[in-house]
Amino acid sequence: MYQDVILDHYKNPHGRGLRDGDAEVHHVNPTCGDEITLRVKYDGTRIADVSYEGQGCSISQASASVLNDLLVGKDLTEAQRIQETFLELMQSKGRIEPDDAMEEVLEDAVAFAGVSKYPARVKCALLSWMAWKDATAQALEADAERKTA
Amino acid sequence: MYQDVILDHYKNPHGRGLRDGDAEVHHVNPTCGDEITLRVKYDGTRIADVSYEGQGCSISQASASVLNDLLVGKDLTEAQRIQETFLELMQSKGRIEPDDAMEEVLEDAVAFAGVSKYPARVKCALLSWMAWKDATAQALEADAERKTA
Amino acid sequence: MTQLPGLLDTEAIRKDFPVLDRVVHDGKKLVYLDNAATSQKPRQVLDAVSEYYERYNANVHRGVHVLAEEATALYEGARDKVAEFVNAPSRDEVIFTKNASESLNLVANMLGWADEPYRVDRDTEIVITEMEHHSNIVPWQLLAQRTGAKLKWFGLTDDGRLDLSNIDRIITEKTKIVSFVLVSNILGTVNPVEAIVRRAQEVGALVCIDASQAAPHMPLDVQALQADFVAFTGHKMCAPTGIGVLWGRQELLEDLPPFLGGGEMIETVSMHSSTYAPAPHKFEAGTPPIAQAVGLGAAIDYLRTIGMDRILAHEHALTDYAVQRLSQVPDLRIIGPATAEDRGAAISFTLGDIHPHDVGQVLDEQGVAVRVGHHCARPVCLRYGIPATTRASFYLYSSPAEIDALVDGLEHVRNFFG
Amino acid sequence: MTQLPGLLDTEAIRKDFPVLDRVVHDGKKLVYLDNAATSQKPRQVLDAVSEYYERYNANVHRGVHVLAEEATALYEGARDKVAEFVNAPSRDEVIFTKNASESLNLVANMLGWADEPYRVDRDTEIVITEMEHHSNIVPWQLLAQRTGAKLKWFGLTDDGRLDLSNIDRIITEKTKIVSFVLVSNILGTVNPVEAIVRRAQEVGALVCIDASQAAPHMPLDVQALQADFVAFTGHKMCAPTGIGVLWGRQELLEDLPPFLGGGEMIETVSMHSSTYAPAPHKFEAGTPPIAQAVGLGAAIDYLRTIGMDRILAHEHALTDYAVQRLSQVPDLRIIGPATAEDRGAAISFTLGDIHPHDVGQVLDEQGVAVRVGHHCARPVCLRYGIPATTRASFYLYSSPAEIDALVDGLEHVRNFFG
Ligand SMILES: Cc1ncc(COP(=O)(O)O)c(C=O)c1O
Ligand SMILES: Cc1ncc(COP(=O)(O)O)c(C=O)c1O
Repeated sequence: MYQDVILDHYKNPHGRGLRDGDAEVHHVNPTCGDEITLRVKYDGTRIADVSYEGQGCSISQASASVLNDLLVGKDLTEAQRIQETFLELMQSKGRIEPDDAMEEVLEDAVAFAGVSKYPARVKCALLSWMAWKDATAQALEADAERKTA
Repeated sequence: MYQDVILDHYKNPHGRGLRDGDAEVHHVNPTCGDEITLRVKYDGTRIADVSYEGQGCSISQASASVLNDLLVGKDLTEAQRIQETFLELMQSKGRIEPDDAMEEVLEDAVAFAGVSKYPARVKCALLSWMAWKDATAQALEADAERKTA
Repeated sequence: MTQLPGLLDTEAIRKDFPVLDRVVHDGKKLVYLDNAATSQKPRQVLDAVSEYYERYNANVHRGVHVLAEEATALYEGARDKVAEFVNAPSRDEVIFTKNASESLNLVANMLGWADEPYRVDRDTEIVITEMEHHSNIVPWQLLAQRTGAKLKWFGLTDDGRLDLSNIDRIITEKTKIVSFVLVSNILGTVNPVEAIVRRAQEVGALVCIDASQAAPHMPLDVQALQADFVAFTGHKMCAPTGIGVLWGRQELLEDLPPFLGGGEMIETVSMHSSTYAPAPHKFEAGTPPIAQAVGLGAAIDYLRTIGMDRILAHEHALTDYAVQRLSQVPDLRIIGPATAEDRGAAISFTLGDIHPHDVGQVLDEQGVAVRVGHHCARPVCLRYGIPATTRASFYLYSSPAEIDALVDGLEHVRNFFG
Repeated sequence: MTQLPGLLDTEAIRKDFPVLDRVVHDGKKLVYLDNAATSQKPRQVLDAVSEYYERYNANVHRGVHVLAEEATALYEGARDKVAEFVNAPSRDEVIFTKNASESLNLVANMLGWADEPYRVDRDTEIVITEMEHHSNIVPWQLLAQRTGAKLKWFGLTDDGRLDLSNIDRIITEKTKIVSFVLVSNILGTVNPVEAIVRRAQEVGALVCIDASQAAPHMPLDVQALQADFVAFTGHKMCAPTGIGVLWGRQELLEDLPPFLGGGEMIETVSMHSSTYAPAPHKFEAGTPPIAQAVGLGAAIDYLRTIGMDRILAHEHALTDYAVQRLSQVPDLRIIGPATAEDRGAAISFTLGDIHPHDVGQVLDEQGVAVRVGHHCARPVCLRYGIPATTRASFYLYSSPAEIDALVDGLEHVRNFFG
């Protein structure tokens, strides 16, 4: 399961560190204590930044780095499609062999296909993605409130 | 376990019915619902009567009948020795083969030796004997109180 | 041999159950008619349990090593099987307990510690019935004592059915919970779920069903029952001892507080406070009965291969036959419904005034194993003014020949004490 | 091969444990070092359980047929074995539960519902320690929340021991119960029972000891401990899952109220009220884990044949060796006592800042099964400022070669993430 891509991201995480954002969330994986603090910054519907700080295993750390690579600069709808595809892959219990179409969407993240065989580790891989989803929902809500106010 | 002696006592119980007494107790065997109401009547330290009424299985009914036979007319000390010997036999899990000496003490009650192999039934056989012990303790107490009063 | 419509091929089935080959009392073939107390276990279940220990045994959850992952998959797989078996909307609604008694206590305790609108307290009422097993009486008595709530119950008709004539006075706006048995273990009665559930829903009371004598014997569908909780126990349905089930509606399990505290049921713990895992784990403190859950899963596979419909038909045919044959035994009085209609495969009776203990003992000497006593339902004995009953109860491996052996045995009992 | 004084003949012992022959990940021999989570089971225990089901299975108590009498004798015989194993003054002091967690919850609930002088309520205090397993924290947190009692605890020293320096301020006249672990499952620490019991007795507080990690590994004598309650769990001591024990002093068990209500725990039941059976039955509602108790009895026979003293010596030698070898691994920090002195056979550690999940996963790929995480003792991780630990834990079948495999594995982990 430890693909080189994963180890590379773990050792040299992309976009790590907390920067300015529209919303911040803190998520914990109770089974192993992995933690992440994550902020999203939107520019309209475009993701301007995803910044994060956390502690945890190589899988959760590398996954956050890959997320940053994949989502920053994307439009929200596109980002959601990526997130859903990643979720689908991680919940596949090793039964999905990523094809070219999936690789097109997930890029480096297809390296996590092997992790999906290990139920105890799937939550690690999903930690930052769940945090991103949550932070995005909060940012959108805050934005909506601002507009109606 | 159903010796003829037991069946005889069951079908023709001796001394059954409630008569005048110094103390009365009501005992129940919760595992099967056997019940007995038993009275003792003392004449000094001599057992003048043991009368009883109850419902239950052949073992508990026959045992009360045998008790009446054995204890009425005996002196308290002697009765206690009989009760203890019967208790010992019933708790033997079938390991005691009554000898002549025991038969001398227990008479018909040796027929219950076989019952001691059946843990679920031992309590049935002991029901009236425990009731007698309890009633006797109460009678003695009442007597002692009367004397000190 | 007696041929009845709907019978299973018991000769083939019996080969799966090693204990049924036993002889007792110097050569008497065992006739096991004590299935309402506990069932026997097929080879398939024993093998699944042994295989679990011999190849996969590890503590479940949180492990990253192979055995821990495999053991977790087997344990959680058993939960899937139970969910399917009872047609649960979600696998997360299936809680593993140690037996049906724990399941019922769990419900009582959840409600005692719950917030509104579920909380049972001084001004509220609990409804049960007079035919409950002690395990569905005592937890409610304890809850009533400890909260000040009032305990009410449905009485019984002379023919062993629930007397629902005053249902609107028993289940009222004050009622928080109605808990009743689906199939009585002493009377054999199958209760009219719909009428009770309808009235409970009318007043907004929760419904808990004790399905301990139903799950082993008939198709069980928690959605069709429309109950809020359903409890049953593994050992009566071909599974090991040490495992029970509580099914509960998801929203309720989310809202209700935990009962036992400890490992596995938490989300995060500090010395100052803790938060709890989502159901079902919230209600499974400590290392669960892992091998026993695996065994229950195997039992469910076994039962479903034969088919719950076919098991029901088999037992119905046997019960019909047994009721007829028993009615011909002089002085025998059936306690409970007199026909096989709306009736499970447990038949209680008295025999003149021969005490059940004596009936049971003399039957045993002939190899016929029945249960005698109160069957953990003493109020029923009080209701019918009897000290106890003798109970014969059947399962998928029971045969008409065994009922014949019972009837012959009873003849012998009568002669012996006659 | 490494020769250490006091080692058992593990080659012979391992033949009794079928699972130890397993290979994982395409040909890696299983090195099972997760014994603090659960132990493996010897053939002798599996056979006893299978034999129970194949020959004797019936519900216990109250039966007059052969199987019921035999099953009862086996079940109650297991109680005798447990009583002897812990040197209980009376067999009636041994309560069978489903696991140690239930045992500890049972104590907490008894005290919550008790009359004076035992009752835990608003003006009283409960004392635990910072190294408890969640199963000895959460039940007391729940009790404190539900009664208004105050929960206090002993902190830990830097070297993983209880800080008893302020014992007189922590255990006071208000303390009703002191509950603590005999051997920590995360730190390995063996706690000084006498000092705590002495102070508790001074103020008239009850003492409950969590012996889950002691009972499998060393002689246990409840009289010598002078505790009021001792809890442990079968699955960690070669027995099946689904069975635990609570030993309690007879007078207390007589005085304290029941917890779970149901069949078997009653004396007599009417719809209006019930009375309860004497202990231990008062605390065993419903059909007990019969086969699991039989398995626990067989496990005790197995352990006693080898000898608890010799098992202790074996594990002590292994622990000594392991502590030494692990100390030589660069960046490895042992969380807990640094030597084998007053220490059980569970060793937690961190490895640089490689996350325990990664340590465990890479070890697993080499066949070495360890546990990683909080080990249900999160407050310990908080105390030492670490996210989690990797834990290796040994048992009577563990060998020095397995410790070598662990150390080699850790070398590989370091290279992999280095
Ligand atoms: C110290 C300690 N206490 C309590 C427990 C709980 O035991 P169980 O999970 O069997 O209830 C454990 C094991 O997990 C333990 O190690
Ligand atoms: C109707 C009913 N409810 C509850 C129970 C309790 O089941 P258990 O003893 O497995 O807890 C039984 C069985 O004894 C039963 O027949």
